[in-house]
Amino acid sequence: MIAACPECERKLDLPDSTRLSEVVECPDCRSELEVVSIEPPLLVIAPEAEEDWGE
Amino acid sequence: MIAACPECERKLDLPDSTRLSEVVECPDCRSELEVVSIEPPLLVIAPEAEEDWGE
Amino acid sequence: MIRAAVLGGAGYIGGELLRLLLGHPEVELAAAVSSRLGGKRIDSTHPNLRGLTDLTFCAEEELEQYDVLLLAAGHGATMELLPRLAGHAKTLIDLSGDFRLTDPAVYEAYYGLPHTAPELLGDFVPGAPELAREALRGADRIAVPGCMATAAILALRPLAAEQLIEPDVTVDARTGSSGSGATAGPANTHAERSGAMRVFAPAGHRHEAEIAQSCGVRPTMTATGVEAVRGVQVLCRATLRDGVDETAVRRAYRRHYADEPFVRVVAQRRGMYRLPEPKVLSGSNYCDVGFAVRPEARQVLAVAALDNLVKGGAGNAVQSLNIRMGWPERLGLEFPGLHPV
Amino acid sequence: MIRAAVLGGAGYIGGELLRLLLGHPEVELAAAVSSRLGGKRIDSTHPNLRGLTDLTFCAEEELEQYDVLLLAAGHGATMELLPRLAGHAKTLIDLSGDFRLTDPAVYEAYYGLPHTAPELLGDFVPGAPELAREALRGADRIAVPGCMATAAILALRPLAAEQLIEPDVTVDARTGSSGSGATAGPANTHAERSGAMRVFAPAGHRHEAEIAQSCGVRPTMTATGVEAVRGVQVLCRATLRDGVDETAVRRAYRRHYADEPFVRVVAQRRGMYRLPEPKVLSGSNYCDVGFAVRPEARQVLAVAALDNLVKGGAGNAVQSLNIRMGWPERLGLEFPGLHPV
Amino acid sequence: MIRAAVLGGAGYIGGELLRLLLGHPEVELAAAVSSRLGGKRIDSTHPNLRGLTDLTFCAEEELEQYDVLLLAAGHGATMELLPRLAGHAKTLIDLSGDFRLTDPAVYEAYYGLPHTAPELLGDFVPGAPELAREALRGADRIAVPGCMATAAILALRPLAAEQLIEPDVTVDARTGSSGSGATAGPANTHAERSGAMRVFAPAGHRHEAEIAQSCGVRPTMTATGVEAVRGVQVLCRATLRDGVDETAVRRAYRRHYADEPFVRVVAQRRGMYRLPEPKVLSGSNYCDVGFAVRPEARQVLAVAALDNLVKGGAGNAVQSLNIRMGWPERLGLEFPGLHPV
Amino acid sequence: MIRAAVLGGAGYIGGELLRLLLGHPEVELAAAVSSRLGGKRIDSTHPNLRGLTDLTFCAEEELEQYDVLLLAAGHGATMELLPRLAGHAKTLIDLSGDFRLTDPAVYEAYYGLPHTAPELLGDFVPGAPELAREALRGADRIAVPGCMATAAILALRPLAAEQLIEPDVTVDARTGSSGSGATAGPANTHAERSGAMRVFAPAGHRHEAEIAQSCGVRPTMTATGVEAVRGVQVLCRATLRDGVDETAVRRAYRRHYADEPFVRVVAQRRGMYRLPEPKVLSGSNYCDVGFAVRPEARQVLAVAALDNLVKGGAGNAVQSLNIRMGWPERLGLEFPGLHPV
Ligand SMILES: NC(=O)c1ccc[n+]([C@@H]2O[C@H](COP(=O)([O-])OP(=O)(O)OC[C@H]3O[C@@H](n4cnc5c(N)ncnc54)[C@H](OP(=O)(O)O)[C@@H]3O)[C@@H](O)[C@H]2O)c1
Ligand SMILES: NC(=O)c1ccc[n+]([C@@H]2O[C@H](COP(=O)([O-])OP(=O)(O)OC[C@H]3O[C@@H](n4cnc5c(N)ncnc54)[C@H](OP(=O)(O)O)[C@@H]3O)[C@@H](O)[C@H]2O)c1
Ligand SMILES: NC(=O)c1ccc[n+]([C@@H]2O[C@H](COP(=O)([O-])OP(=O)(O)OC[C@H]3O[C@@H](n4cnc5c(N)ncnc54)[C@H](OP(=O)(O)O)[C@@H]3O)[C@@H](O)[C@H]2O)c1
Ligand SMILES: NC(=O)c1ccc[n+]([C@@H]2O[C@H](COP(=O)([O-])OP(=O)(O)OC[C@H]3O[C@@H](n4cnc5c(N)ncnc54)[C@H](OP(=O)(O)O)[C@@H]3O)[C@@H](O)[C@H]2O)c1
Ligand SMILES: [Zn+2]
Ligand SMILES: [Zn+2]
Repeated sequence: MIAACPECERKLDLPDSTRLSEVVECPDCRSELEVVSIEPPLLVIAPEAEEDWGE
Repeated sequence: MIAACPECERKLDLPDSTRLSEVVECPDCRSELEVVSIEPPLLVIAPEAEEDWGE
Repeated sequence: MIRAAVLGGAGYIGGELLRLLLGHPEVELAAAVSSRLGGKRIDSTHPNLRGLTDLTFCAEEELEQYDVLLLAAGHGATMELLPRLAGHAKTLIDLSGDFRLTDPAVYEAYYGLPHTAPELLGDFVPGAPELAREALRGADRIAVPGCMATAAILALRPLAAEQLIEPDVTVDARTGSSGSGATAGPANTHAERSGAMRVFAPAGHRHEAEIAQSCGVRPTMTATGVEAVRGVQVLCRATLRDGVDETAVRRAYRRHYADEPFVRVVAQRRGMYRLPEPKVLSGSNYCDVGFAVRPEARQVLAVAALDNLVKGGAGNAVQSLNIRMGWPERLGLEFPGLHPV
Repeated sequence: MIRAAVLGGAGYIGGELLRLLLGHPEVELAAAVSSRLGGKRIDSTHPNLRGLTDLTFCAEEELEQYDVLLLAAGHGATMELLPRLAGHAKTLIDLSGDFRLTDPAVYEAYYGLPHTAPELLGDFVPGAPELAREALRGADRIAVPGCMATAAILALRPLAAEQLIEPDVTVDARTGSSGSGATAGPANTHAERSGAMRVFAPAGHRHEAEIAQSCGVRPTMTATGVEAVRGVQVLCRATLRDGVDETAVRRAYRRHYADEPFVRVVAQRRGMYRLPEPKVLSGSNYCDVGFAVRPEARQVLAVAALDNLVKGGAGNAVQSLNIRMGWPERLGLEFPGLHPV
Repeated sequence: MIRAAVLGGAGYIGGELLRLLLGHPEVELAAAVSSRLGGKRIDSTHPNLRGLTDLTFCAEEELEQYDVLLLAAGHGATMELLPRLAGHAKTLIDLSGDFRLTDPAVYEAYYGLPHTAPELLGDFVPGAPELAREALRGADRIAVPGCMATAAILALRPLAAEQLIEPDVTVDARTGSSGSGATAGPANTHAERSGAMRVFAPAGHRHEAEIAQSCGVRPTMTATGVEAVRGVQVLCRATLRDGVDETAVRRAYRRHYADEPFVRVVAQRRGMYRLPEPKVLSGSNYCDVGFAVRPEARQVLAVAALDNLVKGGAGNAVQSLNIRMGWPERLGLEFPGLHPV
Repeated sequence: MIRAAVLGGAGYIGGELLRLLLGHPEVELAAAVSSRLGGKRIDSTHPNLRGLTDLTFCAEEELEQYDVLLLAAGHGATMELLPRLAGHAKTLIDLSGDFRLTDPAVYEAYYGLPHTAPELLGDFVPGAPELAREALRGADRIAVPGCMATAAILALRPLAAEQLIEPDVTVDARTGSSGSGATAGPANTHAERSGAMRVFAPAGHRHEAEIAQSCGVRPTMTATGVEAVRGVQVLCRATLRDGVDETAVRRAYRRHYADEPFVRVVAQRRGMYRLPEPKVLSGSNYCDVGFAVRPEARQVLAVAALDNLVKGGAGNAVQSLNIRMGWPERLGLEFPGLHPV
């Protein structure tokens, strides 16, 4: 199952066991992506707690 | 040619090309050793400028 | 190829195991467990692994069957975990303090809590190749010693085994910040820990028990956190027995370590790096061991240095695994360290 | 003698205020607030203060009347706190980002939250002696600029004020770990933060707003966390206007800073410390400012360095207080920094 | 197995070549030249090599015939040395600045001395696999680029090659102390260099010439010595051409580096290590490259990090040698770097 | 106001004297000698002094008459210099090792050269206020103890003086790189010295002689160079006499140091900074002293920390001068150190 990261267009090769609502991490931009559809596979950026980073 | 380091007893395998007065370094204690005899091979600690090390 | 799994893979010892196993030609890294980071890529936590793997952390419940399971969780937790995890692999290698000591009473005295699986203590072989190589060949329960303990044991063993020293020894250990693991807390923020010389164990450190058990000495140990991320150095002092001189000391070290692939005797009269220092060992599996004798005072100073995450933990685990599997002992452990660094 | 209270005294800016006020001949440090550490000695948190004071932290509710109240809490929290605390002192000095910007819309754009006390913004005078000395003489609401902002503003001000440069400037800031405060978290453990070169604001930093407001330039700013506890350095690049050469640039800096007690122009052709570096400024209230001109490219590099906790925060607050009170400006701020360090 | 010799083996780049070649399965390290240390063991200078070799340094006059000779002497000296040494090996790899630039006039402008072997400049292929892989396959004269140049070139190349940016770029480089070599002097004692943020090239750095030559841009470069022994990071700013957005930028990096064994694109939205940092690359041959786009300002920040002694020098030399010899490109360069560190 | 001159002003101890004397309200800094840098500004060498003075270094021959002359040259050189310089000032304060020991034979044994002015040894009072306050009041020849010696003496003195310990003690000292002075050499380049744990005195250190002389103990001392520019910490181990417990130990420290302006007893059960650490003392004249008792083993660990250039040298000199002149002892020495740092 191939789906694209909506953030950076990276193609993700999702395992067949992938379930709806599962959250996966984009290997490139590391966005957290929610699986919102299996056929066809579709990813959206998962809502996330704002991560504090930096000074 | 085998000779022992007078400082730490390490056996040194000197190449056949070793010449008299040559200075070699002991692989263990790193003393500088002068070749004072070839047959039999004999090493003595080479006089050295005091090395300053530390604070 | 064997299949290996690592528990505690998000921690510092766990991360070092992942690095070494990913680079090991005979091992397939099949799983890394993290309770906090299940589903996340392991290279998000350990950025040095980018490009080497697409593995994600899994939960303990997802563990399957492996040839070897390496445990890199904290002490206390491990003695609870290990019994229920034992079924997942024939060979278990534990890196915590829970299965290193043979006597549960000593464990309780040093760790401040009763051992909950004392019946298993006898099953474990120390993951210390220099001390237990033969036993490791057939071992399926291996307990890797502590990082500062390994340094002190390798420094003192030749002297103690050959009865060159009196039993009372002192151990002054210095350690980098990775020695206390990955968890953030007020004591290990950069601003507080930076440039520290923090004597955090002024009146006795747990590793005394391991040193005593392995060397038959009576150690008094202090430990100081110094400015470094990786690296342990120990300065051990002992009184020489009557008639023991520098030659005898040097001979003892040579005899013990001449054939050891990962112990080097470093006791030089010249040069900049005369005695063991951890910085040139970062990432490497060497433990350098050296000494200085003060004859008029009948004293010997034994010094050892290592990378706490490698020879002080993950590397010793892999070296033990190599022995257990009958592979060349240096396999996957060839990185020699850097200079300058 | 006036009586001063510090809110946020357990933090890094707060601790620096405590140090400076304890050493100030005209100030009695009367209270230090901490919500977490009420009743605990302040020298337990700030060990450098041992022997100087027996003060303990108090709760906000225990605050009484003071001549001056210094606020060293985080942004967001401060705009909530300040209105209810204003009654405790005639003079308020805030070190957070909440009252530095005059335009609430700019605040919201840069801080990502609406300002809850926009009506107070107009009351504040910048705690920036070099820019607002006259206004500070009568000021009872003072907002000290950000640490990197102060460095960039002092670097760029002479060039901008004398119209020597085009308005587009870039600012590359480097900062030590104390810049993000005392709170422990995964990103500031020693092992992770050590040796970092962490570009944490690659596409714009909050302090752009302050730089723009004070200098009338259009800054593009990045910030990188580097290996240091204290210290900020900024490298600002700008295009010189037609006909502007090195002489004009040097004159502008001289004119602006000749009489400034805490700004030194450092732009040497020889020696080891030719341009400003923060390490020799640790603990001091100096901001060193320098420049290099590349005539053929019509470019100027303006460099500034300071200690983020002193001239970048607590020291600027005390200097502002000195001005406000009509005291000599250097009072309590004489420590010049160390060499070597 | 081929036989290799290293000139300048007592230096930092030379030492790194020794480490890599000793660990390379297809190379026998046959000689290491030092004029000062002839007859001394190489592991006395490079203590990380203890136990790996008994080799001693030899004098230039003792050089014999080798398959490859690697030169790690300074610029200026190298253009004198190289002609007389060329007969010792079929393949020459130079790591100095002397044969990197094709135009002797540019050399003279940047190095301040006339080139003494300009007729040889045309013979050299850049030791830059990402730029010159095909040419390297048959190359017997290889000139490895400078460390900061390599970082900047790898950061800017995709943008420049695909014409996504305007030609004027700025490069803000940060470097560790090993970048200036092993020779002691007042400017690099520990006490002075420690914690430095030394802008040592405020108005132009030599590596500008290499960046311009390789990318066709007009760079303005500054370089700052920061607290680190190894490691280079560059922050490059450029203006995006009309219509270029983040997607286009990311695509360019992917296209250029998807198949590169030693370039990783690191531009993450989450996590601690979002952009390239050198510390996790110490000892490794990776160059990490990332970017951040600021669309409203039409600006792009390109960031790269590497270990100056590996990908910035010795590692690039070995990777080039691997290509030249038709070996797998990663041979002898597998060490991935450490975390934490 | 008195007039003071400093010899060796370009060195690290000399530079610290300059800083302290420039900030001292009762002292006019009248001259700073350097043989290498005559005519050069002192703030070119010590950039922290920029803006405080326009003084330039002078040659020894240019010296005039002063109230006090402070000598900060190396040992060996000083015993040659001092006799010919004595006429330039009524009061001489020497910071080298040449006039600290009373017995020329001990000097020769520890320094490896015969003392050339043994007749003067008896004239000197130790520049150690805690030991010799009364003698200092009238002293015109003052010899400041060594930095590690001062730390060890202040750690051991209460225990030794009150006969709480057996005479055999061990001292493990750790020191920053400024301890070896400003001269560049292969052993103190940043790349080699950085992150070091260099046991440079494994079998005895010169300061043993001073510790023995001041405390009447038999010390065995090692010293390790660790990652720091400033700072010394000593860990001293001793055996408690029969019946001595922690209470007795704590009382001894209190008694000795209750009224000392610059010694603080730091031996806490809680908090992050439980025992003395040098980093929070950088720039300050404090020596922090602490202890930990291990009753079952009858052992005590005594720990002390200080800034080697201040309490370990220049600060002790100024404190001694204050006593000599009858000024308040803290004059010019008020800087308390920083946190965080
Ligand atoms: N650091 C060293 O130098 C060193 C050297 C030798 C041995 N050791 C020993 O190695 C072990 C790990 O040390 P470390 O420094 O790597 O610590 P660490 O960084 O804190 O990591 C410990 C890991 O254990 C996991 N963990 C904790 N409790 C657990 C539980 N109940 N069940 C499963 N996993 C649990 C955590 O992972 P999640 O939260 O993701 O589950 C964490 O990542 C310790 O026992 C330590 O004593 C450490
Ligand atoms: N660090 C710098 O370089 C620097 C420079 C210039 C300006 N600043 C600004 O100065 C302020 C403090 O920074 P910092 O670095 O000192 O941070 P910090 O170390 O995190 O300290 C902040 C302090 O504020 C207190 N605090 C937090 N929330 C509070 C609340 N709601 N009410 C009362 N007190 C509260 C906390 O004390 P308790 O938990 O004990 O109550 C904490 O000690 C920030 O606004 C920062 O932007 C910092
Ligand atoms: N350091 C870096 O990060 C880096 C990165 C990329 C490229 N480079 C380049 O690599 C070269 C070496 O740099 P480095 O940092 O390794 O410098 P280094 O540590 O100073 O070493 C240079 C070595 O060259 C030898 N040498 C000097 N003059 C020589 C001569 N006339 N003939 C023969 N040998 C001579 C010296 O060895 P003996 O005195 O023992 O003969 C010395 O060990 C330089 O050209 C540098 O620009 C350096
Ligand atoms: N560093 C410490 O932590 C520390 C602590 C306590 C005591 N000390 C002692 O203080 C003294 C200075 O130490 P340091 O660390 O400051 O050393 P340093 O940085 O090497 O400075 C020594 C200075 O002495 C001058 N000098 C050398 N030989 C001289 C001579 N024959 N005549 C006149 N001046 C001479 C040199 O100045 P010019 O070359 O410019 O003339 C040099 O600047 C030493 O005796 C040391 O043992 C040092
Ligand atoms: Zn993505
Ligand atoms: Zn030997």
